[in-house]
Amino acid sequence: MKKLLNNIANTETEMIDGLCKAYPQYVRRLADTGVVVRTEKKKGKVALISGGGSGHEPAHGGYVGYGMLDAAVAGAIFTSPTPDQVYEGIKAVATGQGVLMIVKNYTGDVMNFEMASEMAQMDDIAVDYVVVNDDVAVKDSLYTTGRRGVAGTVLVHKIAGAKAEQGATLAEVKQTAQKVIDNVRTMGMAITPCIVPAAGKPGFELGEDEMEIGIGIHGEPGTHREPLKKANEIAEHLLEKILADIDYSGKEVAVLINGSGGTPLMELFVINNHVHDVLTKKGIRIYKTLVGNYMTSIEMCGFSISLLRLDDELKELLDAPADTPAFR
Amino acid sequence: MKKLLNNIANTETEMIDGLCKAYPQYVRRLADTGVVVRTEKKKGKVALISGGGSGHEPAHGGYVGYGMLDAAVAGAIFTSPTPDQVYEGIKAVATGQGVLMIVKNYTGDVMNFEMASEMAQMDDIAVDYVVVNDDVAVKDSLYTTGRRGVAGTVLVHKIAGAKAEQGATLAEVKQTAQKVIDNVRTMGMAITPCIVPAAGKPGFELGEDEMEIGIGIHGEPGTHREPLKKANEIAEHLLEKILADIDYSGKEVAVLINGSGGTPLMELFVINNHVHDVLTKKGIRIYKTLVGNYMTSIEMCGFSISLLRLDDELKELLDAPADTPAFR
Amino acid sequence: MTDSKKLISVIETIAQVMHENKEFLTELDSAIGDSDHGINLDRGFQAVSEKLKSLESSNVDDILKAIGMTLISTVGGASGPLYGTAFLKAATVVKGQTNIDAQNFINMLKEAIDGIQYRGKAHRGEKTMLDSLIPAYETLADEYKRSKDFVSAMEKAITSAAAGVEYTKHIIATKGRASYLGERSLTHQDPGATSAMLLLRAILNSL
Amino acid sequence: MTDSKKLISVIETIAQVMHENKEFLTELDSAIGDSDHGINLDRGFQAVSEKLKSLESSNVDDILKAIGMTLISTVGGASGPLYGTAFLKAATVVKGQTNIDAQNFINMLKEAIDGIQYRGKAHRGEKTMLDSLIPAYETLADEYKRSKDFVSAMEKAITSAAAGVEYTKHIIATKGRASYLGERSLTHQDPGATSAMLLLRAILNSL
Ligand SMILES: Nc1ncnc2c1ncn2[C@@H]1O[C@H](COP(=O)(O)OP(=O)(O)O)[C@@H](O)[C@H]1O
Ligand SMILES: Nc1ncnc2c1ncn2[C@@H]1O[C@H](COP(=O)(O)OP(=O)(O)O)[C@@H](O)[C@H]1O
Ligand SMILES: [Mg+2]
Ligand SMILES: [Mg+2]
Ligand SMILES: [Mg+2]
Ligand SMILES: [Mg+2]
Repeated sequence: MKKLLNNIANTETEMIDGLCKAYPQYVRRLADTGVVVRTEKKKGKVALISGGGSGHEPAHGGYVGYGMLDAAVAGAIFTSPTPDQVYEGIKAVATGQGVLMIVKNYTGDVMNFEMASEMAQMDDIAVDYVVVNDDVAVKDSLYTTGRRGVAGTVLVHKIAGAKAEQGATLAEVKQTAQKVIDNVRTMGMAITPCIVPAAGKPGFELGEDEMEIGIGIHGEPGTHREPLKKANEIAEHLLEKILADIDYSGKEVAVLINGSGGTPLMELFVINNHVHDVLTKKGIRIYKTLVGNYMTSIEMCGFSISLLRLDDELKELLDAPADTPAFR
Repeated sequence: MKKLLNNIANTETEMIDGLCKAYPQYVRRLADTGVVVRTEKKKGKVALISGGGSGHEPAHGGYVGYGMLDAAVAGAIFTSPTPDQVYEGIKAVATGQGVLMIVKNYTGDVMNFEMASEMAQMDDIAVDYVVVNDDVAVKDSLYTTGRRGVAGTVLVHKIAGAKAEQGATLAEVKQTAQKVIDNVRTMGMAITPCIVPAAGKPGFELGEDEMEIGIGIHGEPGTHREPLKKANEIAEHLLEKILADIDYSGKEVAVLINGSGGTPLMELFVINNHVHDVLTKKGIRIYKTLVGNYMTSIEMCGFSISLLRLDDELKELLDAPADTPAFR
Repeated sequence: MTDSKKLISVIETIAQVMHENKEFLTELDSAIGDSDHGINLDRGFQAVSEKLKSLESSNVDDILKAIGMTLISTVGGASGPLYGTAFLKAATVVKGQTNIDAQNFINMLKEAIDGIQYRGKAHRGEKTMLDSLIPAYETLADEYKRSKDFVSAMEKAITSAAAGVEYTKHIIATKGRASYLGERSLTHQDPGATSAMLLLRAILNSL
Repeated sequence: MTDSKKLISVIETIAQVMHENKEFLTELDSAIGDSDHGINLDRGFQAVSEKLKSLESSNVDDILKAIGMTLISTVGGASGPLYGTAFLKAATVVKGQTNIDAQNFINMLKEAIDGIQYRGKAHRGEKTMLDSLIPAYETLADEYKRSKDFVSAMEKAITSAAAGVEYTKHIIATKGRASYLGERSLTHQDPGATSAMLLLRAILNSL
């Protein structure tokens, strides 16, 4: 394992401090917690809180700031934060208008955030939540945990954040967040694994010519492995799965080409080049595109494509100003 | 070589098209060239043009837009663009106010940009240039090529761009750009190499426990190799070299913690955490910090630290608005 | 009869077993999860072990409650709230007591399982820790009722737990992170079922 | 006597040699540069080779000029402007001619070197292409003056060029990308000096 770190046990703390020291105009750390909050608490609006395991940087701390989150709670790397941490975050940002939690659909995340909201409700804080489940690599079913929450979460942050900033009620912000969730789909892949520092070795291994299709943002196995193909063919395959899941035809969409952390921008741009052409050919109009490392898996090399079906409300909120360390 | 690409010979083109398709509100490609220009030509100001080999994404095309560059000329990967390409770029953005070229100090870049300016001058376009040479890993000397231009170049783009946007003359913009160059120093390192796609194998090799100190942004060897140390020790060593080169004591500085492309943000934040502490302890005041992949070396894992000594003019220009695909 | 001192030593053994199995459990989790189960539990039980020092003179239910809270606030992931809730629920069985007897323990295990099911909404056969805990509980309750021999009942319970672990190889996960794998979760043994079996075995071994 | 047709076939040979040595030159550049010298020259000479098809009926100076322009606009890096300028300058020696004779060639090589020095501001001993070109030129000029035997003078010139390449292993680079290495550039042979020697040898071999 070759990493630029110090004592591995301190990684999460040093990382959060490094973020807060870089961007003190936006964020600060809640003392003795893994919680990042806005430097100046924003009053008079619904507070948005998200989080999850660390290792997805800049998610989620990088999205705390004007027009997006009020707090991000970071657990150990790839491990959802504990309820007491989330509870601290809720207490720090709660306003009279209530708190909306944006939770990625993992059993651990859902349980820990739920327990935190039970604690907060005992303090009479109005807390509600949405669960993001955009990953079409996983079958959706009432009888299972359902789909994973992956890169589409960033679009939920952006749009729900703009809605909250406009002064909408908790119910309204939740409704808009849920609309994003209902309309966003993502699928990813990887060509090299990531190493959880405390584990010291890759979570999975891939042959020199192999790729994992449908991989999760914690390096969880996807739908299958196959020999590495050309970027365009891979992009087509991922798009196919996304387009098969909900109907985007004739719609305007936002496109997010998300890097897994170790993927050079060069490759993400090459991929976007083809994604754009394929969608255009299918008559799907691209309203806005984001290309970059938004929801990473430490140093994994790979990418995901997210498509968000837009209506006028979502377009306006997507375009609304945001000012955070990682999204402007 | 495991990469997400198509036909390798088309990589540069696909990449530029992928950038322009993602951000059509900012940039477009000059037909049949490797030149990226602002979608709407900005008149009535000095035009700024930069560029170099590809492989440093988001540099330089990602910095074309309001408050930064007017054009970026991309050569083949790690190969400076040819004079005719630069000349096309100059012609496309030239205004009555003249053109300033921001060139990184590599023999090839300097010669190619110089030849282009000779061509443009034959068209009576006023062209001048500055040469960025911020890399303290290399000894500066009148009798050699001198120091390399590395990540500090992005700060030159930002600040000279703001100056030009304010309506300064070519001479003034050049003077400010040169002031940035005189006050910025950088040093980098790497733990894993990068692969030029057309070469198909790494430009250098490092042992499982080795690192290269002082590496260049094309994977050029640095000052020496040594066993991998803790991130904090590495950061201290790089800082020491930077601080030994010019006097930052008692000054305000901008800090750029730049990733080499494959380095996870997690590690860059951990590094910034310590850089901040070391500088603060030395009485150097940090005015602004940037952490991210600004000047990369394809998928190399490593980072550089840049320190820019600030005065009031530079502070104001650094804070001035910029709106480009990769810097806002 | 397990008093507070004995309870603490049992928990110490569990902590040690989790530490010894940190890599093994993480390895299991890497096949169908996210490579952290052993790391999570080790972190949690190290914290528990630290905490125990201040609890020697407490009632058994306070000790169990402290363990539950510590696990909830240090483990994270799916297993943190689940194991934490299990201990919190077990504590309710022995409220105010200074001792745990065999029947208490059986009832505690039942409460723990109910807590896990309330929190995690899973059932037997979904490839989770329940697949070793539920058979272990059933065997323990039946065998103890029949024989009144707690140690031999526990031995049989652990055999059932191990069989439950083995069974998880043959089923598709429908809860937890492994459920994302669908059919690809087959042949792999569930990390949580494994850690639950190890926990029960540690209890037996420290009696 | 080299006419346009012959010149084109000489250049074809050079293009072929650069193609064959693409990996070798890139490898040399990876030690002290950025791993692209062979790729750059191959790209450039493939473009030249493409271009030549339309030049069969041109004067030799127009052919040389076209080669120079093509190299400048396709090679990039340091070697592009340098080799490109070299061909442009060489062209000036044979302005309007349909043939190149031995003395022409010697003068062309001189002009080419001057062009490289004007553009790159380097001198002999700085670990660049000049370290094979200058000794080659000196030997060629001297030997030809003495013997009037062009082929044998070229053979000796190439021996000097090869010695120049060898010499670059023993000096520290002060120009070009290798200069950033300081002392670490020692023991490595310069890619540009090598490609220049290969170019001269290709000329000899195609005479
Ligand atoms: N809903 C659930 N009910 C019961 N046990 C569960 C549930 N979800 C997951 N588990 C157990 O948790 C284990 C994984 O724990 P761990 O790796 O620590 O958490 P995470 O999956 O969040 O990384 C699984 O092996 C499984 O036994
Ligand atoms: N100033 C110079 N004068 C003469 N030759 C030079 C000069 N700088 C570099 N070179 C030659 O160019 C070669 C490198 O060419 P190449 O790798 O194609 O360009 P780059 O260094 O831009 O990648 C060096 O080996 C050296 O021989
Ligand atoms: Mg986990
Ligand atoms: Mg080069
Ligand atoms: Mg896990
Ligand atoms: Mg080179």
